[in-house]
Amino acid sequence: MSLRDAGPPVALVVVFGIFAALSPGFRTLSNVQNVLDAAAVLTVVTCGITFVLMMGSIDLSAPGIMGASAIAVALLVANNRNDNDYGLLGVVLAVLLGAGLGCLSGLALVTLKVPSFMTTLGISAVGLGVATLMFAGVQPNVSDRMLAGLAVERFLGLAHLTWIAFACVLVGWLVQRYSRLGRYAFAIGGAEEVLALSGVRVAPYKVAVFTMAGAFYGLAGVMVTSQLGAGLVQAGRGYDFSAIAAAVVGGTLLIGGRGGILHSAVGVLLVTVLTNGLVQVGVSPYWQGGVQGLIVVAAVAAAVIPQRRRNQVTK
Amino acid sequence: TEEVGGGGPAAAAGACDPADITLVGQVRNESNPYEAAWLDGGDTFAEQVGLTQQRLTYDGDSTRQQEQISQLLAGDTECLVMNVLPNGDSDTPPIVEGAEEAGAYLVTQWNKPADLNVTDYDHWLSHITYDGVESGRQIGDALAEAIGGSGGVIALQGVLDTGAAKDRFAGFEESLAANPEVELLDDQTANFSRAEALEVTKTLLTKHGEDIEGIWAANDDMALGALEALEQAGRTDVAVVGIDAVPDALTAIEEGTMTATVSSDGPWQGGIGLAIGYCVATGELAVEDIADEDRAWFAEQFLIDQDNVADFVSPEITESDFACDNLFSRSQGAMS
Amino acid sequence: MPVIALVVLLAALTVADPGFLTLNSLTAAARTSAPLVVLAAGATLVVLCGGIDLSIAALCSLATVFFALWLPDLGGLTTVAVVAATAAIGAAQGVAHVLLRIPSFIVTLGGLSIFSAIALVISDAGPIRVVDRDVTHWLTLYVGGVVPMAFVVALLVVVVVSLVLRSTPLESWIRATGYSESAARLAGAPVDVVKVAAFTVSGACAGLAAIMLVSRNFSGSPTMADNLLLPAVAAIVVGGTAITGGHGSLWRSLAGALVVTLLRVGLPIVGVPSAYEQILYGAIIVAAVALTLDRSKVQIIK
Amino acid sequence: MTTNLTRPPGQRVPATAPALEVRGLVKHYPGVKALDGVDLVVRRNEVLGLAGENGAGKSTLLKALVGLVRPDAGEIWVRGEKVRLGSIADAADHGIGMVFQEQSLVPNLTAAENIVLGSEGPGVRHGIYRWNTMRRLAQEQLDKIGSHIDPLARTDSLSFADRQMVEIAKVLRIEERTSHPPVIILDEPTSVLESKEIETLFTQVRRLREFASVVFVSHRLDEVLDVCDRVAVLRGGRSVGEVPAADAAPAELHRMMIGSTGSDDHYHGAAAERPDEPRPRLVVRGLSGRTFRDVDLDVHAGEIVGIVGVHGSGREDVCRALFGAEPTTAGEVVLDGARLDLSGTRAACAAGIGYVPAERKTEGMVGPMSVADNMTLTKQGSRCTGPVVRPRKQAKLVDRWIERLSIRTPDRGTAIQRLSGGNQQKVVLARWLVAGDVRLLLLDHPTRGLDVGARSEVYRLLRELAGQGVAMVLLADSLEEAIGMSDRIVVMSDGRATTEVAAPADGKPTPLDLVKEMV
Ligand SMILES: Nc1ncnc2c1ncn2[C@@H]1O[C@H](COP(=O)(O)OP(=O)(O)OP(=O)(O)O)[C@@H](O)[C@H]1O
Ligand SMILES: Nc1ncnc2c1ncn2[C@@H]1O[C@H](COP(=O)(O)OP(=O)(O)OP(=O)(O)O)[C@@H](O)[C@H]1O
Ligand SMILES: [Mg+2]
Ligand SMILES: [Mg+2]
Repeated sequence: MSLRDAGPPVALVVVFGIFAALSPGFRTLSNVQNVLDAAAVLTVVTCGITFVLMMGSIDLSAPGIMGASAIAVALLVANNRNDNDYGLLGVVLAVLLGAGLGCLSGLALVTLKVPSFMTTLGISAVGLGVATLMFAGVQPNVSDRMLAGLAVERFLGLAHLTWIAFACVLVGWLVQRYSRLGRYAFAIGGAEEVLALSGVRVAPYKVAVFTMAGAFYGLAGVMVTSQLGAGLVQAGRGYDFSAIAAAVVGGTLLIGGRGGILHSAVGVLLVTVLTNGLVQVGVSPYWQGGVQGLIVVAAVAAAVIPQRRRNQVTK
Repeated sequence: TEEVGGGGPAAAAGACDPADITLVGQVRNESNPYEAAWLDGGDTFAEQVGLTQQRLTYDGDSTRQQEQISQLLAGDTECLVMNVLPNGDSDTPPIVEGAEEAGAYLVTQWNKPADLNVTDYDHWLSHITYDGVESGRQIGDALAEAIGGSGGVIALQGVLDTGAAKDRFAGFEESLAANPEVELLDDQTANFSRAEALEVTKTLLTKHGEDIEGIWAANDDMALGALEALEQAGRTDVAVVGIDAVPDALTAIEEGTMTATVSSDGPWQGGIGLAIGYCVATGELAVEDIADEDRAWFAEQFLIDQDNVADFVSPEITESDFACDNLFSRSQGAMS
Repeated sequence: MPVIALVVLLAALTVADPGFLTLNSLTAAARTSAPLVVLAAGATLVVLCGGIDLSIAALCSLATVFFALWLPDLGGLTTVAVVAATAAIGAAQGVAHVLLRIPSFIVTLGGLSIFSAIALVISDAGPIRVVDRDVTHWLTLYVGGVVPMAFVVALLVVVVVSLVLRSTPLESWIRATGYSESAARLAGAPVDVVKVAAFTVSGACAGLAAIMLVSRNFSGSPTMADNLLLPAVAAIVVGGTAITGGHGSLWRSLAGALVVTLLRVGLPIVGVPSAYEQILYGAIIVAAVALTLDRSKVQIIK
Repeated sequence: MTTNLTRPPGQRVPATAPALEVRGLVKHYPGVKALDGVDLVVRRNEVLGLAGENGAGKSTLLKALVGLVRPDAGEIWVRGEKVRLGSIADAADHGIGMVFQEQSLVPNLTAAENIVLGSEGPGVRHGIYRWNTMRRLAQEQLDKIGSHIDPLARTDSLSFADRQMVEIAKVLRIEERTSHPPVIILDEPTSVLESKEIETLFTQVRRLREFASVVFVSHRLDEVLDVCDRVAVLRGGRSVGEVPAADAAPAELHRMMIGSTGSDDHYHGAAAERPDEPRPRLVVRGLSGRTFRDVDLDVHAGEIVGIVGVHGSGREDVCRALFGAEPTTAGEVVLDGARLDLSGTRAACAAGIGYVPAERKTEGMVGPMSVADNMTLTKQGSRCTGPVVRPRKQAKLVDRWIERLSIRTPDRGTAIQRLSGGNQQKVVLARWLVAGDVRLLLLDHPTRGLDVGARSEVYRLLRELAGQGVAMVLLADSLEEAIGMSDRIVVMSDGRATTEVAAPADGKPTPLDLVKEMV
């Protein structure tokens, strides 16, 4: 880790330290567990979005894809709306639905040559539409033991969902470091045209990255359903911007080519600690959003100050 | 009175052929059980009079609501009846003014600025709402009772800038004043959202731990989110109350995991607004004949707890509720 | 190209509901689109510089609150004061962006939440009624009986800003900054100044859009414009402006805003059910961009 | 399809068929005929030089050979077979690989990955990276050219020259990819290298000749004649002939390139007469920054001061610091008696300083913008009256400079990225001259990629500017250029200015003298 990667972890430690000093409730073990549990869904979404950001693209499809997969999984496992009881298979199908939608935005990007900002915004709307269709006015409640258990049952003090999030980070890191897909995603962010000059066809890799991201969102939708015990069309509301913010706070560049899963994980923790800490120290709900925004900006500013260079491009 | 078409809005008032009437129901979105049920209620009424309802949703987006309304009013408005759920208090005035100008019949529900008087308008027929202060207090009292009159509670507020959220919380504060032993440990907003309520509750549970004996939520969605959080934390000793009587909340009350909620009857709301407009448009009811206290009124609501929950599990629409001479039967009195 | 997208969409809506293509309808659509056009036009400048402004909608909401609060004291001057205030806030964001070297995405995302919080607090979390409508009355008039004044003002914004850009070095500085910031800087272009200026104009436009919203809603509210963010950015992209910077124009955003408005209001009005409406909306905006983007100017599509 | 029709099935390819043959290749771009019926033969085991002025069509031709440019007409034959090259991978499968004129490495990948990019072979199995194998593969390539770069270093942490070595190592992967003798194309590989590295490269080229064919492009004609067996000359998109390298002189080659007798006088030995000014125009005292310390430097009006040094000597950063594009920690800079504000490029421009960066593509020009806009980007005043742009005024001015520097462009509205490299460089130079108020020019490799003619034009131009009193700091392309052009040479090593060598027209030091000082 070079100096320029050190900013976000330092910010995390500092923010954590400040809250710990201010609030006795914050520094308890159970609250640390709570923070980790609360970070689970955002972590998984951010895992997906990180690869897209690494390519220099952007992805706003999380709300739609999560909504679709949340309703889908609720309707596929044992529930109050129909007689399905596919259990784990249902979960897999919901994740595949997410992957499929992600794949669509990737395909629209490479075949229609429409910027990812638009394709993913479009796919998000499509996902919400599909979710609303499946929702059909009656909330599907999950009665499946396994799915509901993921949020409730604990291992070493952490909910199973949190371990799933850990696993996603690990998988994401391995993909980023040891797979051609991950390295090419990184390279596409660095210099896409050069890959083409080296005889690499980038289009399939782009589609694959969006598909993988979609799968992560699909899983995140499943996780939200497990937490809420019901399939919600709005399961993913707001996750697009918070995931991007977390990734960027962690040091991933929006123009691509820098950062990675571990950066993003730090970013997610930073954001989650903030949310939790502000409630713990009792900041008025009116001010919370504002204080959070201010601290995020300050954290990023503090992180970039040591690496500022004269002719550095900031977009 | 048979001559429809040529005259201005005034001439057309109360002179619409039932077949020419356009019925429009507008709510935030269909992906929310309460509002979906509302639109279904509108459909039921429309069927009853042999029409169809145009279902509009604006996804909780104020500007989009205004845009849809003004586009709607730019079309044929002579026999247009709108039953609208304004997104927030501030969204009501432009809708009202637009309808007034275009001569469309309008009923609004839930949100209206206090100083906007229905009686100042001819085409804004009525405003219906539930007494939020009352509901907030009712469930507050139920909560206090459930925890034995004393102990710590937390509150989950709705979207902070809505009248509903404010009224309900004000009602809760009244209840707190009446139950001095009940201590409000913390209040946070979860924006009427189940997912946010889950996170906020988890955090507050770690912050206050065993001190929390009850959770007051400004709607059932948040109450259900809080229930999930309690389940995940392995807490079964916390009383939870909400408002709206959505099906899941009723189930939870039946099962005993939730303490109380307050009914607001979505299907009825979806039908009644159209019914009032329909009756005026066809001339069966004249605007001048609607009593002032029926121009802005609180609809009847019930506190639902384990004792009476069975009566509310499957709300029935009674056709007679929408008869032109029975429109205001559920009134609990004029809005103060 | 964006104009073709607009015409095709209008034709399609007319086919779906022949009653849609009436003068009344078009007038209403134009009136509706005005705040979106203004917001998108301002943010287009930031996008042309290679950045993004996510704070426009929240700033616009805050400005509606400012307007409602200040109107009793300032009267006719309120309009000017609000626009000046939002311009200053925009400039402050620009300065934070260039001085602290924080990506515009983060600065303005932070701005978004800060402005929302301020708006909530100063409005006491509720709408503030505007009783004195004289100050905004002019915006609700119609020019020649058909063209809404708000839309005329929006057009004026686009025309004036475009003209200023074209007739001064600003345009080449902005484009150079968007295409290649480091080359622009090494050529001595005032990159930082240009960026701050873009944010300032974007802020001012948010203020102007706020006045249009107030004239329409007779109140200011801390969340009034919040949902206009994505439509505004969508309008910019649908117009064919490259989100990566450099290539594009305010005219394109104008057309894009009209397309987005027609989609937002047109689909439900012609009777598309809400679930399908979402799906269609998604498909159509992607298709619209496929039609409008000039790929010879933007080699790499991110 | 056509592949099989060219010869009866079963017949063996004659061993004498040339490695590569081009017949009547044509390529039009809007407004220019880049290739106008080019014929070219590349024999087996030879090094073919390709010479031509800037914009003659060399790069376009070569890009057609690797499938990057689709010709409008004409044929390409590889080892006696007519082929259609649709992509760079196609070309690689036919054993044709290329090092591009503009660097093309992925900056955020390791050198090893860049070297094997697109043909990872055993370095990636089932989509999974095997880092050790990858490093070994890359190391093999690097060893071939005797480079000591760490294969796992990130490419953007390498110096420009090292990156060029990575490019060369990368193209040599072609050897592993095909069983046929490969054809390796080097488009101006030496323009950024130093003499030692150039020597290494030439050793490689000669080694390659043993089993492959090489096409070599350079604007240094002596170099071309040195390493090539044969030189083909392009002019205006046509082949105008070829000469055996053994008995040709640079002058002869140059004549073919421009189609008439031209002067091959590079450096115009005699400096213009300068007014004697006691006070230097630029005074630098104790300037320190990230990569340099305590640099003192004086430059008089009308003087050209060359700075030489090996890689990492920090001379480039000194230049950038003087332009306000690189932070300084200490020191003082005075221009014409006024203390310079080094906080940004704007201040430097306003003070009359101009800077020509080495990395033209990313720092020198704004690719999609027009020639006119690029040229007037800095000195907006030259196209405005007050704050208002006057398109006519701009057009007149730009056209004058296009003519004056003979910039080859269809018109002033053409996007600069469509110009040939040399012509782009002229536009970048012209940027500082349009207003006529420049007092100090900082030139970082200003002739990189320029043909002989353009180069001497630039030299003449620089001399002329010096005559008008412009002070210049020059980081030259080669020691010869530094010696030829400079009035005085400062040697830098390790971030310090160590020695100063006078280089008056009548007493130029030899390259050897300088090299002694540099190490
Ligand atoms: N993509 C393009 N679009 C339009 N014109 C182009 C393009 N690429 C090259 N040209 C034009 O084709 C001509 C030949 O260019 P080319 O790059 O082949 O020259 P070159 O001989 O390699 O010159 P140099 O020595 O400067 O590299 C030039 O006039 C150039 O402007
Ligand atoms: N971004 C950077 N981070 C760390 N070190 C750097 C960076 N840029 C340059 N350096 C180092 O600073 C030193 C000076 O580099 P500089 O490019 O100024 O040398 P130079 O004398 O101009 O070389 P050349 O002859 O290649 O032009 C080198 O050791 C280089 O590796
Ligand atoms: Mg070339
Ligand atoms: Mg250098």
